Amino acid sequence: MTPQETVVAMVIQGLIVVGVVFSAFAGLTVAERKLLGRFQARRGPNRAGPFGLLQPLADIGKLTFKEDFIPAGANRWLFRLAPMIPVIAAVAALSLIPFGGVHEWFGTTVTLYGTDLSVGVLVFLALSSLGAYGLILGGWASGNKYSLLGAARNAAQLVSYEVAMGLSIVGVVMISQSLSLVDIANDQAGGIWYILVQPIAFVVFMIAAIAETNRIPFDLGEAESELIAGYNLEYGSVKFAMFMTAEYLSLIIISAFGATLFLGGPDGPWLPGFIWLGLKISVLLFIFIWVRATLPRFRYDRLMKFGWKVLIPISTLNILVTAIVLGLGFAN
Amino acid sequence: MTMGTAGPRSGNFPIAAESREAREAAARDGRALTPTERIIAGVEARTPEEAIERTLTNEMLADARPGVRQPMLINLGPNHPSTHGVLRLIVELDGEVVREVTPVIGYLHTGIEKQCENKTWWQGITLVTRMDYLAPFANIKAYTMSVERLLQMEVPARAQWIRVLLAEMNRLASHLVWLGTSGLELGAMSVFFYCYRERDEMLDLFEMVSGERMNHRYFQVGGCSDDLPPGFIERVRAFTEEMPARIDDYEALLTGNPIWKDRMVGIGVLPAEQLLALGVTGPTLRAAGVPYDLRKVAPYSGYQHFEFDVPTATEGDCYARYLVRVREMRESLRIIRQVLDGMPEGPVIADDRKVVLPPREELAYSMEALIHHFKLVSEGFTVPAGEAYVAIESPRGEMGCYAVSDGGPRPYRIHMRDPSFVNLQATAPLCKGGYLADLIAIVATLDPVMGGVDR
Amino acid sequence: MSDVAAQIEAASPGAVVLEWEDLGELTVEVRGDRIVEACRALRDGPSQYLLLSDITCADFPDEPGRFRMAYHLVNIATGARARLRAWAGASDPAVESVTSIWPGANWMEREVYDQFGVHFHGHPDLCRILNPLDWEGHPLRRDYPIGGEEVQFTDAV
Amino acid sequence: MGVLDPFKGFGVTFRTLLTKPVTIGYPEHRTPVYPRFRGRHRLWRFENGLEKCVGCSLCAAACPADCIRVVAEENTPGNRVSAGERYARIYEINMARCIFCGYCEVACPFDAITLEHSYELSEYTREALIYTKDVLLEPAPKQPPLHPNVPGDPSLVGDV
Repeated sequence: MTPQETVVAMVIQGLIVVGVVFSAFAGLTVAERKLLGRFQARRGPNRAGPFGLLQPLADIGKLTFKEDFIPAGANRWLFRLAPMIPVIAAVAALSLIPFGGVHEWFGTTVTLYGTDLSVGVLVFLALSSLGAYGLILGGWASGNKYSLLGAARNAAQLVSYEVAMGLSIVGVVMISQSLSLVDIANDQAGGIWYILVQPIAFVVFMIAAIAETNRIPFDLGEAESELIAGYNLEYGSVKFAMFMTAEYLSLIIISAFGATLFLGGPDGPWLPGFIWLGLKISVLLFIFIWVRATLPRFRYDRLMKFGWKVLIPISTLNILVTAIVLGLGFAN
Repeated sequence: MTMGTAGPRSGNFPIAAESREAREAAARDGRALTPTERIIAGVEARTPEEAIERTLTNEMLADARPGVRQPMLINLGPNHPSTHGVLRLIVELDGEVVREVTPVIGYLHTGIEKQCENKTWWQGITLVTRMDYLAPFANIKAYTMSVERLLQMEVPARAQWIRVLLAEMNRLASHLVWLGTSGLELGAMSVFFYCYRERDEMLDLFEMVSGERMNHRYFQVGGCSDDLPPGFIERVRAFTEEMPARIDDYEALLTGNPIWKDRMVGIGVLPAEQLLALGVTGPTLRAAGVPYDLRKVAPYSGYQHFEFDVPTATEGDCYARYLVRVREMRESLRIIRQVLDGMPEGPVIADDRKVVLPPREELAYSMEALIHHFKLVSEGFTVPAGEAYVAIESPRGEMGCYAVSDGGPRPYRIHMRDPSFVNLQATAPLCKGGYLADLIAIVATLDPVMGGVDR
Repeated sequence: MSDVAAQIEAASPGAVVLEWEDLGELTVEVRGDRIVEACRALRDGPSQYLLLSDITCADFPDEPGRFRMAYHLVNIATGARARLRAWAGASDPAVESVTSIWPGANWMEREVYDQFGVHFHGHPDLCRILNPLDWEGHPLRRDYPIGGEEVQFTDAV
Repeated sequence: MGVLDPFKGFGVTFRTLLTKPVTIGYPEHRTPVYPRFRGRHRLWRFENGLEKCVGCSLCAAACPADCIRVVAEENTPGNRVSAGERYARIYEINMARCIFCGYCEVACPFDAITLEHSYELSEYTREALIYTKDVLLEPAPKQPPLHPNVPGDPSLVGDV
């Protein structure tokens, strides 16, 4: 392929991925509300379209036509900028997920991933922390005390759980001896998924993932019963929609990340890889929603304690054990 | 960039107005601002002038020297998702630690006590049910019992049993709302929906018996306005049979949940003596180890005939309050079952033509009954002069009604001692030193109902 | 003389004005300036009225004392109750505050102050509670008009 | 208390996921109200078309919300509206104030007013919530009422 062709192919590929993921995001918002409804003995949205399937369209319509205002006490520039940061970070992280391997389709070579960075895992972690800056800045820039408290909580939570998440992944990285997500996925293909050799790391990862995406029981930044909505209290209209988009996108992406690291990524028999990955992501998302339906919210200080005194020691221990096992040569 | 650089803003700021009001009120009486007024006046400065005035009126801020950590004042409510209605808490925060809480109430004040003085005793029933809207049967029960005491009137056995039945169902319904909303406030969403599912069945039953789901006027002076409808007992029995499993479900979701325990155990503890001194009653007091339950201590409407325990705990923390209330739900079911099994036959309202409306069928043929009916409805019955204070155990504690009569057809004075009003005073001592998140848990387990607090 | 009145008399001779029992409720009328001593005697004395269940007031414009305070005390172990009554006086009505004995009296007395205009000497925070801070008048006084909106009907007469 | 206690909640929510929702989709599905339910008021007629209400105002006296206004007038031979001496020339209920306690129904000695089962009473204006007599009253029978004493004599219709 000529360089021009490559660029065109990449643009098309990118558009397809973004399109698919954004429809998945729309689907996820309905699916979550429907599922939560069922978990709670009610129906969930059922007015917009058949079975409420057009609810995301209704939501978008509603949010777009709402008044877009900036509170008088806000820092106007940061207030506008803040909601964009998490969306950009989430979309950027998308390029790292291997949705499948290299395929020969329609006479051309199609790689079902955006980029294969040799330090993909690190970049992913960096991007996912970057998203939290939007929340923190937005909370601060609103000029509202509740938002400020929410932002402060988010900042603290980010620091604690980013470490736990990073450490939980180290075991996987040690086994596959690569920081490239594509390599990690390929290592598991046809072999043993890393969830089987790193179960503790998987649990720690899942907990940290819930914390990273600010969902119950870790939704302290918004905690609607304490801080009303925390960092996004003053946001409305499209800016609020952007925060929501980022939240759900990062939920999907972190599930994809988890599926790649621990569940073999696109690995699976008979069906094409991206379908397998989609199924695995769905399972993880279901778990996230199930947790949300069941658990109450942590208290701020307990959350910190849990992160620093439980998760980090466990994942460190996990690394130690992995290192010993690898050192003794069991892995090969 | 600092916050509040936008300069003076136009418009009406109710809070700024409140600050002025407080100072005016104090000036009129020629006194200094009281602590509560000072906090209300200083809570939020919206304009530079306001900020200067705030500094003048608020000693705490006037004392703020450079380097001294200033608390952050936040206004929780009157419209806030977890303040149970229109409770406003002005919270001084040091980081996330609560230094001081000042509850401000009165946003739902409707002057029910004043209105009662201008209605007949009979019409008063419809007013008092609306106070504590989660326990309407307790409200009317206290009211009608105090009027009955002034009249020295005997209530037939069946009416007493029906009252016990509905009061206990009401306790169950009220605790369900408490459990659901508390769960929601601490982030446990599902339990809220489960509790409301069951509570709705209770409201259905209330509708079946009284015609209204919430603000019943079913208890009348002398008994109940109607007999139980056919099929009611069977429905309630079916309900009591499935309810224990439902309570097991709530407990499965919460009791053993480590996060739930984390939020509740050891949070909001006051020793029993202090709670008593604050006048706190009900499950909050019982969770601190004082078995003060009027159904046992001073049995009324035949509670002495039923076998039930008064659940208590010794810890006095939020978790103990939670456990006590959940166990109370089971005890209420036990009482309901006993009432259903032993419901006596007989009239449901006393036969006292000077007070109770004559039976409807008599209006068709008895001139005397018709005259009584006209007199009772248009003028109301008279109550001998005197005063009576009757207290019953509402879901939230001691619900008292102090009725003063001057011998006329209207109450001279009705005062309702609402447990929420008194219990709410414990908020500040319970919350001090805890985290903001604890405040939510504490207010949730105090279970105030603002309709009752403000009356 | 009942136990309750005797205990008050022992603690503060001359405090009891009247006492009687009606409808099964014991009422002791004490002098307005002795209410704190009476309450303390009943709380600490053998009758053990540990819980102050209620403080309220009723307005009798034709009486010389006008504002009649009612304190309802209860013994939480036996359920025994007693009502203390005291007149606050027609002009400049005031009684002693019992917040030093029961901190829980705080809001109850604020409510009485708000609704009746009775002052409580020694109350730490005597301001309006149910009505807005700048409310004028005391709504539960008998001479305060009930007011309200006229009920709307069609113009047909 | 067991080791599994922290996880029991997951079982409860999962079990609920498999059960039928309890929500009632309101405008399409409605639960019937109970016989004692008190909703919209209605004024009744006798079978012969005469109004039951005799304008005694007992309902207005009983109403704790003072939301009933009755102005009575004498029946005349030329205009016989009710069965009694007088009838309600004006009968109005301000539904915005009504608390549905049903005291009017209890007060009425002639069963002229009852609270029926309809509960969808929202309106866009306050004025529309003031129900006048023609809104409240049961529609008159299609056939003009016949003279009670002379069945079937059309010449006496309207001159009772």
